[in-house]
Amino acid sequence: MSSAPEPLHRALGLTDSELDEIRSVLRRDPNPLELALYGVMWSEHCSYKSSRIHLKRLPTEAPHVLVGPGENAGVIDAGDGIAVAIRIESHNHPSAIEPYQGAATGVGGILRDVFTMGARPLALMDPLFFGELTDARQRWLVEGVVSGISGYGNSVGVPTIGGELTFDECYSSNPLVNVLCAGALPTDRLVLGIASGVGNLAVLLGSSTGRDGIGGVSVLASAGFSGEDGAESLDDAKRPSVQVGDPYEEKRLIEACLELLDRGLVVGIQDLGGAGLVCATSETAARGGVGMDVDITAVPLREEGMQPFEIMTSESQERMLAIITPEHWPTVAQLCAKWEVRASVVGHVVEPSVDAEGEPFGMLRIRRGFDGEILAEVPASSLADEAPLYDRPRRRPESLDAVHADDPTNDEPEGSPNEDLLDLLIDPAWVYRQYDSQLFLNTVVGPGRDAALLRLAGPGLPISERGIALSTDSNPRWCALDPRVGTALTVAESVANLACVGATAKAVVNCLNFGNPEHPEVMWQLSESIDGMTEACNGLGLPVIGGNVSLYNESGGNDIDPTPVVGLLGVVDSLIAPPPGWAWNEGDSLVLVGTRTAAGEVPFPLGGSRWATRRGRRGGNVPPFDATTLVPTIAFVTKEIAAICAGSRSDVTAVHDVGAGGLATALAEMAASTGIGVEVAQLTGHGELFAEFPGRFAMATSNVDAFIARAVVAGVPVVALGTVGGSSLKIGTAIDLKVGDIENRRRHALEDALTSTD
Amino acid sequence: MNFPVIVTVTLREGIADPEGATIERALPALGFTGVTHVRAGKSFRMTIEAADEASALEKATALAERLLSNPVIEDASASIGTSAIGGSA
Amino acid sequence: MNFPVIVTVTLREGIADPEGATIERALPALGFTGVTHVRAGKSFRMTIEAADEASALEKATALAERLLSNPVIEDASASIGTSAIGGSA
Amino acid sequence: MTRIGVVVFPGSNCEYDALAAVTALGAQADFIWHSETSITDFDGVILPGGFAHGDYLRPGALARFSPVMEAVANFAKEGGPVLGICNGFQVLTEAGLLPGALQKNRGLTFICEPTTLIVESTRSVLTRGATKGQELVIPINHFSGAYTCDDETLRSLEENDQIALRYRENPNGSVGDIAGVSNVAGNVVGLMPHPERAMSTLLGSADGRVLLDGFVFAPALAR
Ligand SMILES: Nc1ncnc2c1ncn2[C@@H]1O[C@H](COP(=O)(O)OP(=O)(O)O)[C@@H](O)[C@H]1O
Ligand SMILES: [Mg+2]
Repeated sequence: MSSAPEPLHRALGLTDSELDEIRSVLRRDPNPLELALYGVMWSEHCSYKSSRIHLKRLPTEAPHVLVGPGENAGVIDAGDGIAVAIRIESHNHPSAIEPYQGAATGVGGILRDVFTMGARPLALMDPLFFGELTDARQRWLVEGVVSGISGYGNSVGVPTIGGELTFDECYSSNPLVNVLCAGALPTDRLVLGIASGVGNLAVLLGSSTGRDGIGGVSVLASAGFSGEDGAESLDDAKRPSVQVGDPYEEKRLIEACLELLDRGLVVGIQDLGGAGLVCATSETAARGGVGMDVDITAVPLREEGMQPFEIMTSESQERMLAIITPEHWPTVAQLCAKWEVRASVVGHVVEPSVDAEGEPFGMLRIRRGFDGEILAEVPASSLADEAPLYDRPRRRPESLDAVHADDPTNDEPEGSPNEDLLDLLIDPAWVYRQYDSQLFLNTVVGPGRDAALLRLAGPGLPISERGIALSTDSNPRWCALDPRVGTALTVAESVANLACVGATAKAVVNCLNFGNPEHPEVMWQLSESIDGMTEACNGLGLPVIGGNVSLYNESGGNDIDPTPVVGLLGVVDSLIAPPPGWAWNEGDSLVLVGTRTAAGEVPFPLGGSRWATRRGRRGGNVPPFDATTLVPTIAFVTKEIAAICAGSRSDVTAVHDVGAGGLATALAEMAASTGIGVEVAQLTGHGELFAEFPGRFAMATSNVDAFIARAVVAGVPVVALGTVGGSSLKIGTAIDLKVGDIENRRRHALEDALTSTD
Repeated sequence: MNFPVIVTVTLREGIADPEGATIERALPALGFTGVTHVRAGKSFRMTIEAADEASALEKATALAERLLSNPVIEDASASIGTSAIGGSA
Repeated sequence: MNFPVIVTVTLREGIADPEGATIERALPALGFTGVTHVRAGKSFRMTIEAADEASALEKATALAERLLSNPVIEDASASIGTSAIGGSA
Repeated sequence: MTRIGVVVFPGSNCEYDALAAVTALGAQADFIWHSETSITDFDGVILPGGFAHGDYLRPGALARFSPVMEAVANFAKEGGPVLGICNGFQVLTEAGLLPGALQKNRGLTFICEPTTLIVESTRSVLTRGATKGQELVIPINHFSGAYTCDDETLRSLEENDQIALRYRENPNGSVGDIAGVSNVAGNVVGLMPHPERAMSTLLGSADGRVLLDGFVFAPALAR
């Protein structure tokens, strides 16, 4: 351990220049409590100080966007008087040390972001990334994370309807656990996290406050800043900062908050997430341009001897801050008592202060009693919005040229392509079977297919015939080779997934999981990735309405591959019949919709494909992103499937987008889902089996001439590949597999890997 | 020799225990007063074959720490039990 | 007076215990041999206010039987603990 | 109009679904909050799925002490039809209104998936609209769904025709493949599968209607 005492601000994660900045905001030296508040609020996690200047480039507007990035969740108008709120977040680092609680509290946090907007949470998704399952620790992580999501999500009563599962060496020490939540509300009930109205009360709802998650700030305890009682022991400083989730508390909190909102009893509401009470109070005050007095003694505590910095920065779960008018307090208290939710007035909204230039601003004051001693006094917006922004150095990795040159596209398959194909198959059912995917009677297409499709319905919502579709997607293999194009293609893949259930994409949320931003290569990846997302969203006409950035995903100096996760929300205008799934019928024709090869007769590159990666070939190039061919293809498929959802008769019997693992994998999955094989006469080359290029669809039709005619009219490339039937998957001379074997291998792949004991 | 062993796993102090707290809250309504600091945990009984009591305990402690608990949030302790279950099997 | 109490709940003999069986199966792979009859259960620690140890135990036993266990499938036993958690209050 | 009460404990989460299913059948349904001490003017009572009181301790262990449970017991004693779905089934066994107990699934994981049930007895208020031997596709969604009882109880369940439903393929380790049981009179019945989730082909199956329709529309029978 270092012997020279570190200055307090540095121990709290603040740089010398950030300390100067604080001094110039306050026009004095901050006291240790104030320094702690800045320390958490100006952390990367809370302030986005490394990423914000880049995130500004994302397109965020569209006529149907009601709330864009910056609020707790993005919100769109889904029609029929219903708005849909959506948000995605990471819980990577907590999950690495305590997978169950890390994942569980991740679910809890994302739910609060959504019901904070007044929306009832209706769906969760969980993109997960682990190291290879040959390592026992990874198996422990997978089981812990999945049971954490299951344990919390099922119990709190929100269905988990999809996600992702990726295994790669680069996540061995740094698993990624992202969680997405979507909810719906009557459009006219939208609320924002704003404190307004001088004299209003800030009411803390939910759990009592303990020392949970006081990670970095706990240095204050050991740094000799002990308040007046000096009660803390060394043990406190060593206390693990693991938070434990309580889905039962959250469930009651959801019901209480939604009832408060339904009855018009709150002015604004805000969840307590990272940085706890200081974050919620400073953000609500800053948004409202008002001041806020917080009485530290009014906060119900779970542990004894807690000091002000602990109370203000604790990340105890299952808490919300509601801003209400004083006359509503008795009703609010009564309603909360019914739901057995603790409610305490911890803050008063006060007049804005006036700065030296005569400009009004909101002051956050932490006091001991509302009339008591002032322990801290800082401008709310300086905490919430005015963290310094950094344009950190960026550098394209020098190794990238060599990586691109090491192209697997012309690798000849060694051994049998049959084995290659079987190796690529994995059914995530072992994961999603553990999730309640049906609650609320909305799930038309649950986990396991291209995208999830839900009826747009829920308690308290206007009646609607619409549906919403959701998909999460990522492809770190592409993004490692080319973060810009890789990210653009990821968006394309997501849009293609939605087309398979007939949904038109409406809005994107993203979770940008990257390595250490102090590495210029990582900053370059982040910036490129954001440019790629911008390009794709512009090309496809999609707004980005929210996101989350998770940096410092590294261990032992190794950064993870860039892992932008895209969450996509779409709408189906009329959902009265289920869309076709993967299950085709004997005698159908198999068609490929979308381009068969890249420009001209050049095959698609295999760089970043699952096939190449499994062989340890991690170099090469990714295919280009091209919105001009993608848009009509997606529109055509969406229209075909949407018509079926609306109840029309159709010759289309099955659809599956060609995604990870390529065409061979898509066909194997379709065959496995129905037990019927298919025969494809010929291919343009073995690359066509496994190349991954989004925006292509394997479809089955009972009337191939009519189908092709429609595609041609729409100007969409289409080719008949073969005929459905028999009990084998046969593709040219390369693949010949019994459907039963495919099904068996795919179904057991994950469980076998998880129960292997070496 | 066979020793009956009991391993008890509890949440570490300072770690929130919603289950224990919920049970504690429910008690007064059931007529139980004067019960506080309820902490819920797990227990495992087993039979351990070892040369003597000390080495049985050592084995149990290793087992408790490596498999039955996550030391990040839980404490585990092993003791020789009065009556391990299952001689009949 | 306050007494630290531990209540242990185990599945009754004859009732299947998949959790115990799963742990037992996993042990050899982790290098633990000679461990048999693994039975998974629950433990509860609490502080009970009572006039003396005997009545604390009586209270705990009632609690264990009425609430903390389901007699259809579980057995419960209470004992005075060496160190219940949370005496600091 | 037939009026069904849906009991809501803090932590219940299928109450809206039960309500929707009953209303879809053309009956009226209203929530009964767990602190209520009497049940009046209802033709039948449903204890829905979810995690009453967080399922802390054991599923149903704390819920059984909710004030409403005494009223449910009285309602049942008078012959009123009572249906426990999933968590509601767990609560009914903990409360002693149904025999046996529900243990963790054999595989020690939560399971959400469709199952095929076989109607074993048509004597219960839930299965009287079905035919013996009929197969119904209805999803399960639980962690603690393995029905457990001692041999003697199992024998008496069989003798008294109390086994309402069995799984065609046992998903969770239930004794005798039991998916649902009734009391001796047949007016109290519990099952782990969720008939309210199988009310429309849009969502995969409409087989739950056979069960819920029977429960909702012949309620006065036993009274
Ligand atoms: N962690 C998970 N949780 C829930 N569902 C999952 C998870 N991983 C994968 N799935 C589901 O399995 C299906 C296949 O996933 P994926 O291979 O990512 O699909 P695609 O390649 O079409 O995007 C999807 O429906 C997805 O939602
Ligand atoms: Mg996907």
